[in-house]
Amino acid sequence: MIPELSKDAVSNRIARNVAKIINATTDTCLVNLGIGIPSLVANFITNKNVYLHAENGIVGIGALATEEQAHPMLINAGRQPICEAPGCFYTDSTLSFGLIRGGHVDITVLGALEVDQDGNIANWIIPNGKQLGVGGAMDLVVGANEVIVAMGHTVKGKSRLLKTCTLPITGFAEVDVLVTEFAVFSFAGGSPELQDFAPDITLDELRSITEFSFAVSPSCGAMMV
Amino acid sequence: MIPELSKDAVSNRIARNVAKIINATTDTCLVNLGIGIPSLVANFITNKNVYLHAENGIVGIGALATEEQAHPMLINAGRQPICEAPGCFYTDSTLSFGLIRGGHVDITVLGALEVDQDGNIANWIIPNGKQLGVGGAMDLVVGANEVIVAMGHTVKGKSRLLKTCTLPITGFAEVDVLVTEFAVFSFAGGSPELQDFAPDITLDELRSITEFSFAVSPSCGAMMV
Amino acid sequence: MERIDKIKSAAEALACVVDGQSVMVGGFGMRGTPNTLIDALVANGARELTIISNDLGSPGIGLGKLLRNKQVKRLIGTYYTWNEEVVNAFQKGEIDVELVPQGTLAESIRAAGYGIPAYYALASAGTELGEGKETREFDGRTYVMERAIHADIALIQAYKADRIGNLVYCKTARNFNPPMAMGARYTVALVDEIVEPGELDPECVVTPHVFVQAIVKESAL
Amino acid sequence: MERIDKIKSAAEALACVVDGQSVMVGGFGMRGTPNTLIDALVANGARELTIISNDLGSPGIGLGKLLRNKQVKRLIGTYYTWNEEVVNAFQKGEIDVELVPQGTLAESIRAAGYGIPAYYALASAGTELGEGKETREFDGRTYVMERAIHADIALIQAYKADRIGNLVYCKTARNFNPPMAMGARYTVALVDEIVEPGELDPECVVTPHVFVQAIVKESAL
Repeated sequence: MIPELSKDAVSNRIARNVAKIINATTDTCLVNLGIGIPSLVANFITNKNVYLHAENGIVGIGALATEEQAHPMLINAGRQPICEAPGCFYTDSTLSFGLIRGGHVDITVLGALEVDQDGNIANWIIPNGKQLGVGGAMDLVVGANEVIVAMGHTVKGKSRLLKTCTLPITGFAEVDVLVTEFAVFSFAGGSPELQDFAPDITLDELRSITEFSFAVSPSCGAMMV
Repeated sequence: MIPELSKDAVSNRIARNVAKIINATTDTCLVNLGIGIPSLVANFITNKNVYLHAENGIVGIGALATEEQAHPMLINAGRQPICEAPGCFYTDSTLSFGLIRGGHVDITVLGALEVDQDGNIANWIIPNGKQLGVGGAMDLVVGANEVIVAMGHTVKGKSRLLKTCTLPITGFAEVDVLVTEFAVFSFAGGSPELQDFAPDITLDELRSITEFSFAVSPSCGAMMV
Repeated sequence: MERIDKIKSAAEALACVVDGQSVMVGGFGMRGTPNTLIDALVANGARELTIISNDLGSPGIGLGKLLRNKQVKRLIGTYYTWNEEVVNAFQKGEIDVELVPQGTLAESIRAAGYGIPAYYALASAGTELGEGKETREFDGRTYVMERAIHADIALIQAYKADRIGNLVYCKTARNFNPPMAMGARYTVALVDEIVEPGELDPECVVTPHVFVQAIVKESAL
Repeated sequence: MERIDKIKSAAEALACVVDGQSVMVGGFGMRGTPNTLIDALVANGARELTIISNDLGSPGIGLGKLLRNKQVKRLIGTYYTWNEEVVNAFQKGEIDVELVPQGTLAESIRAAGYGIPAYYALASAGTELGEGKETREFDGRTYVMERAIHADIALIQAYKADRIGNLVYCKTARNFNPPMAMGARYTVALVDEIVEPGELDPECVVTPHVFVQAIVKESAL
């Protein structure tokens, strides 16, 4: 049976598995963390060559700030108070996006509404819905060298992993890795390949909540839970 | 008889008359000073709302530095040591030219090789000569709101104030004011009009060393000497 | 001639704003938003404004006040999800909203300040936001041509000014404030502190005085 | 994993430079020129180089050494009058020289770092330097399209670095160094002093560590 996870459990599980990918990089690595689940990733980074970027103008984010640590003028792109890491620097929106547009951001971690089998991502608008904002998403998907999508597998029981996105597209064939609370997919070959999945779900159950078809990597293993 | 002035006397006379124009401005005024005679203008600025810009990356130039005042890393665009004025700031070449290109420089003072009756200026190359460099001249003539040319009236007895420039053009119809050691011309009407001339030369003598024809302003007066 | 005094009250600094103008307003997620200047703009009452900003604050807070006071005709910005009143007004057709990718917004404002009429960007090419924009290939990828975004007025927030208008910022309150200072004809900076020229480190000035026409000191401080 | 060490000797930092590469070199009028790195490039001996710089120093001094050592194939820059050997070599056809307006040079290098493939500028339109460039009208004025200028390597000079590569500069030695750090794939910074991360004011970092791949400490100091 597919486990019912709390919102926090979903978020933390996704964040930890994204962090695992980032912690495994071996060169200096500039990583942008988007709004929502992606911002939690900051709490799980242990690799000293990873520097965290928020597009509102900081490179060198530490952990999310506690109430005592919070500085009124220091937030991430999701408006959460954050801490400084040593060697951090501040910049304006122009250079912050120059880092993105110029290809200097190695990895971006983004939330999404939908991802489809061609690696298309939709995350900027729900027509006639309550979301009206592109933010930095379109800049990030085309500018960052690697796009990791971090999102809940389903919404109201419906898969967000689709054959074809139904919402307006943010970027075409830009998704490199997709991490949900139940699975990690790579799009390196142009279509989804399962890399890891959660130990509390079976492969058949995973297929039942995933609209797109996917291959299974020969080295497919278990996600961190 | 046309007086023979020393090189220093020519330079200082031109610089003082350019400074007179700049000192008469009534709003805040950002002024770029080019290489050569223009850089001397810094020594004659008394207007507190005038800020001097050098394109190598400073706004807020004080006077030219004495040997004791000179800092090894502080020069103007002509490689001369300069002093800081209070409230100065340093910037890189990008913003320095953003100030120029963006129309934020109110006045630029440039040396030239030739100026013609249409307000064209040539100052970046002598084909097969010893000058090979455009520097910031082309950016300045199109970007600055007002172009003041500061140059010696003649070279080897020949007028530099021509009917038509013979050298490659730096900018077309961009000259607003031309200051030599003998005369100040305005190009506000599209062609040269004498505003002031030196008390040690007659109008006929001035015409004899000036190739282009010029009108004489009804309020024409005496240059500072 | 005496030095021109740029220090003004918020009301004085905004007295020149009239109906139909375009106003850039700094800030991102309520940090670096010049709230005191927004209050003065509400008091000024100018209508039919085009507001260029990252977001529109929250309902009735920050720039959200301008919407409630019916002063807004058009928004150019990146992210309005934080203010559901914007979403509602847009869906009812009460205001125009032009969404721009955030990096494009910053770069287009900077282009205005730097005298660049147009440049090419990848973001939005092929998407709904890129519809109607001229495209061009460079090195095998399709870019959209983006035009500079100018404004009549910029309202920005900074940490410290010197008396002639050099500015420094505080942490992530910097965001859109420096490019906006450059992109408008007339820039008003709200600051926490004013010092004498020479007291800011000339190596650390972020916004040069050239771009600042009026300085307003935060009165509550 | 331990932090990657960017601090190297000049020879180590330049070991990767090979014949035919493009090298941006900071400096203006001998201030901010990374002379120790130029010496290492002379020792490296790579030939057929394209050198992108404001000027070429003076005869036999600064970048002038590379010309004397026959390592230069092509120059892209703004002002060579200070080095008559460049003028002579150009007139004899020994080297190619592409003169670019100074502001265009800075902006095109910055464009490379910012991922902008092309933009429009007024400077040089209608002149000999603008010949062959595509033109376009905006708001009644004719602009030329300028392409980004990329390089394989940038050699820059700064005042202080922290150990991860954040840089600050000294006065007018800043000039082209910050845009060049952004415009090249591999940037080597020569600095007078190296401090620990956190010792530079995060509000005052001019070149972020992201753009710096190797740090060389000035040995004479």
